Amino acid sequence: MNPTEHLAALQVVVPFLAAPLIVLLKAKRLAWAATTLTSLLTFCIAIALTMGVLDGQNYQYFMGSWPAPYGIELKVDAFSAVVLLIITGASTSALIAGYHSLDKQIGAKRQPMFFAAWILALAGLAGIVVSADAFNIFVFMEISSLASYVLVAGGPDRRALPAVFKYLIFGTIGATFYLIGVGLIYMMTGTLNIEDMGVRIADVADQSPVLVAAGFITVGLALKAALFPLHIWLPNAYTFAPHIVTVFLAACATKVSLYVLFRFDFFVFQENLGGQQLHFTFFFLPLSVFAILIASAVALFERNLKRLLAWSSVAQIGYIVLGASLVSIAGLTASVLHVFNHAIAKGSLFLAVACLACHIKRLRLTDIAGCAKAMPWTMGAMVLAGLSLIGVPGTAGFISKWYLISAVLELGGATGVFLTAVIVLGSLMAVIYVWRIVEYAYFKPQGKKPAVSEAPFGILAITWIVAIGNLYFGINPELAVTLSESAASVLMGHNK
Amino acid sequence: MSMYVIVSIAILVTMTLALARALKGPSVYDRVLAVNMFGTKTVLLLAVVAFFYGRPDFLDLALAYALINFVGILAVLEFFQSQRNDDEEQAKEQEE
Amino acid sequence: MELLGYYNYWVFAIVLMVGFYAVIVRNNLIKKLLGLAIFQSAVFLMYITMDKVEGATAPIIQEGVTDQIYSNPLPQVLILTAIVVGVSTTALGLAMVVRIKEAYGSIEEDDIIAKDRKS
Amino acid sequence: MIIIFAVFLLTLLVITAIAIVRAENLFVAVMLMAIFSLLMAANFFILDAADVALTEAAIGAGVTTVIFLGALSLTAENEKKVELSRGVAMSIVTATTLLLIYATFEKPKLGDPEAPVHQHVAPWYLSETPKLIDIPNVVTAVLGSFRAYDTLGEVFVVFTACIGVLFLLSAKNPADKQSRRTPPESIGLRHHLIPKVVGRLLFPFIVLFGLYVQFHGEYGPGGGFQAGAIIATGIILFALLEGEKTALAAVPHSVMMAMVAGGALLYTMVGVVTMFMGGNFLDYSVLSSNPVFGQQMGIILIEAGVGITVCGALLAIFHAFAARENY
Amino acid sequence: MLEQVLYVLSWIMLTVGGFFVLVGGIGALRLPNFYTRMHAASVTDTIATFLVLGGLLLQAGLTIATVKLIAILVFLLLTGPTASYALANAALLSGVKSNATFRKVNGKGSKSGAGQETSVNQETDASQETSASQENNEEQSK
Repeated sequence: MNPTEHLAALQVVVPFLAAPLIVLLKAKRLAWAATTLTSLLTFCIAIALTMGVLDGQNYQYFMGSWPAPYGIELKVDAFSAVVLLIITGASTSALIAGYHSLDKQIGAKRQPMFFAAWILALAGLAGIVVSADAFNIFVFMEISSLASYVLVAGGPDRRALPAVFKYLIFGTIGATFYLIGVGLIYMMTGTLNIEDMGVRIADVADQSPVLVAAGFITVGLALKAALFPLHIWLPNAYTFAPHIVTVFLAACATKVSLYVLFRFDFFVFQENLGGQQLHFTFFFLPLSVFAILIASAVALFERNLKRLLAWSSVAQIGYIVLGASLVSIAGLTASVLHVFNHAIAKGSLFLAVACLACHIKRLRLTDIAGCAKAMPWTMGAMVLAGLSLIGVPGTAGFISKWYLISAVLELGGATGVFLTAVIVLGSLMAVIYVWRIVEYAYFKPQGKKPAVSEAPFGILAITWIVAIGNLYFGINPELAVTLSESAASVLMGHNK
Repeated sequence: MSMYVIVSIAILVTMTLALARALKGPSVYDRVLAVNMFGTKTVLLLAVVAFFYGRPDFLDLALAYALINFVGILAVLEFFQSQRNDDEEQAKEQEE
Repeated sequence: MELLGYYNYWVFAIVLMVGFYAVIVRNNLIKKLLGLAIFQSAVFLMYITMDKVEGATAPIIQEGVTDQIYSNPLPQVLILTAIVVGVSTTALGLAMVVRIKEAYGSIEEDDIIAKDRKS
Repeated sequence: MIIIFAVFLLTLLVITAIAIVRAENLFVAVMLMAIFSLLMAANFFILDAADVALTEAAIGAGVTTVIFLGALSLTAENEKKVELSRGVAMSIVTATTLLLIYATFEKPKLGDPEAPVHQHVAPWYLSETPKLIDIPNVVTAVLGSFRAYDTLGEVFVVFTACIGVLFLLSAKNPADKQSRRTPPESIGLRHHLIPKVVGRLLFPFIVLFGLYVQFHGEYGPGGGFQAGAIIATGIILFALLEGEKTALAAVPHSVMMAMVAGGALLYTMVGVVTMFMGGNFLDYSVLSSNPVFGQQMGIILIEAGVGITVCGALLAIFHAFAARENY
Repeated sequence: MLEQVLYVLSWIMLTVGGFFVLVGGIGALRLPNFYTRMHAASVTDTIATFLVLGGLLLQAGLTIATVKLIAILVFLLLTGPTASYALANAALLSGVKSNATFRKVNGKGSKSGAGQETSVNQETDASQETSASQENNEEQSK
């Protein structure tokens, strides 16, 4: 067997093999080590895939050797490679941080099950990304959602439970809407392979079931991606989840839904459905503007640190969708770039939160008052990541905002100016809410609480590695930009 | 052919009547009775339809239904019993 | 007979939305899950409806019979998967409801929200 | 003629669905849900989906009802009559229904052999299965070989749900602080001699029937999921009759976990072995020198994996709910 | 000749079976209280099942289907009465009285009544009577 042939399949098979074994492990450290190793292995596979994609290789894999529309096809292109890197990278770094962070939140006996759920969430997310079959995506979406419900429900606060119940209800509705859409398209085309759908849908593109299907798929996936008016499950789920789960999910869960949404829309609908480009823009552009403005404004007044960052995530989804809704190469490049950069920025912010949580029990802003003195390294990383979130030059966040603004200005006219103003306004609000964290941590006197000390070395190290990633990709954006550009051309390539 | 139709219609009507009883109640036991009756009628319907379709090998399904129906009813009874236990204990606690 | 050909799809739409209504309007968490189960079942009905071919029989090939036509196997395979997914979701949701009841003493959404406000 | 029956059953289905939503007593709603499931299954059967009907009956009407009852006995039976934002919901729901009904008019009619669904992929399955895999049940062939990767995913969905339920219900009960009372010994249906005798009599036949469904899946309706659910139902019957403890002594928790993990592992390993033998993942034709025989062997193996996992997972979920009372 | 006899016989059995199914169904809906309704339901579980499946048996001839039909028949004949017995037992223990619902009960008020009955406490005869009378009071008040 030549492993390079099977890379796309191994991305999913490796965690699948590991999950049953991890459940059977009794010792929590052993389970942790096995999970982290598996995650690291998938990360290496993702890197190998990315290198291959950069070399111009196109990974296509037929499950069970059955040819495409009959069997299930896996496919990895530049867009998938970016998302795979984010998923596996976020999972690995969060797990390393989990060595210190998790014990306080989940009892030792329950940890093996928790880790098994983690690895399944990883497998599910990776499975969605590599799959080229519409129904297969649904199955893996369910694996990843069920596993992430379990992960979020691990939070020690009782409020995690209603939050995760809401997450379950919304997630299932979203997935079922997607299933309805896929069913309607299947009914009209007789195939489940996404690319085959794109070919065969041309004959029936103007018929009502296909139009309704487009609506259901878009709404369902927007629900799972927490796009603005459908985001209400997100803030509480992120706030009450165990800290490392927040790192993992904030970095990739919603982005994978966006990935499926873009893929479906650009591969199947846009080239065939009359006026679909306009519909897409008209539907998503206003929503993304609202997402940026309203979610940022809510974040301004939020008192809980984690919920503040969760609201900021809703706003960032707005930026990503804004780029895509322009339906242009520049816009999509900015969009994919922001998926990548935001994952790094938010990942390191939540990692820093996990560091804080090592010694501070509740995470209201008032609780972290004055902690910068005792935890200079943690707060340093948080400030660095916060700068990237704002989009200060020299950080990764700047690059994607820059690309986004130039894509918007390409539109020209009043719309371009207006959208630029929205982006700038959103960034200004980000300045304010990041400043609030900084203000509390550095300039407010410490309360009467017992003195806190710096987080353990392991978790601090991984936080800093990711935080420096913000700087690295800010100064050396070539890799991310190249990937994003080829991802954008893959998506738009179907549009000609 | 026609006799299958007659039997099927009789079964269907009875299913409707059982459903009406399940909706009407009045006691929970009436509803359980109706569900049980509905289940056995489904078994009969499946058996008849299997012959009607000319595929008697699908009788497996009817067998599975009969089995599941029985287990379902016993689960309901166990549920009643556990509730009665709870009530008894609450009553005892109140007496204490 | 013309319209009867669409009857299944109408039932699908109505049952789907009955379930959806229960999910968004009902206050009780178990009721929400029941609504969710109905919601998912409706989708199964849609898929299975499209597999039927007039005059065909279930796609289990009969030996020695040559001129028999068979219904479409693919939607059935998909729905087998979806049914199992549905029951998994329901089970997980119920486990959450049990935990919520233990933590809050209630499974009514407004009670839970009120209790969270207080704390 | 049969289609008219189906129309009739579907009408009952709508009535039942509305009744479920309106019922204020949750127990009644769960009972009606069992009827809903049976109606659904009968419809599936009439629409030629024998395998699906079997699954819906075993999993929908059987196991789901049992799990719902288990959860009900841990929570509350009656619902408070409060409805949230009814007007908005009503308008959303009506709008979506109209949209869906609008979409129906350009759909192919029920049973139309010219429909696009029956043109592209499906005929290939029907014509190639006898040649490539040579088993009569095309559904099993598609499930086990052509789309085996989906089925693998499905096994892991069950696996995840099982872990999730165990994880959630292994947390301490906050109400346990003052150890409110010694829990009643769960002794099964204690006063019921007759069900006990009949149940004991039937139990081996149920398991036997489950095994029949498992191994007959290539020839008739059935397969791993259905068999796993039926055997799990049988053991649940045993637990209901003899009490939680006896059932757990017969199939202890560790065995259930081993089943859940072992089945999933077996399935994945089959795929890995095919990879090492030079095929793609889950390409069973490399398992034997005769590719058709290899396919059949692969399907039997993975069906066994599916059955073991489903059976173990459903049992573990049932016991997790049932044992929660005794905490 | 024999075939024709069997055919006619199965025809008769199926029709009569259908008749009993229908009778049982009507009885389950129309009869005045729980125990009488249970009697009607049992008709469909025993004689009707026997006749319908018997009719199918004669149709099937000697095939694998016969074995399955007999299995179903035995199964239903065993479980049906058992379920009825257990249900009646549970109803009796929880204090559903055969005369409690003889009075004209308003169908709409029944739902809340259903919840009541399961929580009836039957520790002593006295409490049983009081609870039963409470129920009646409630029913009357509606």
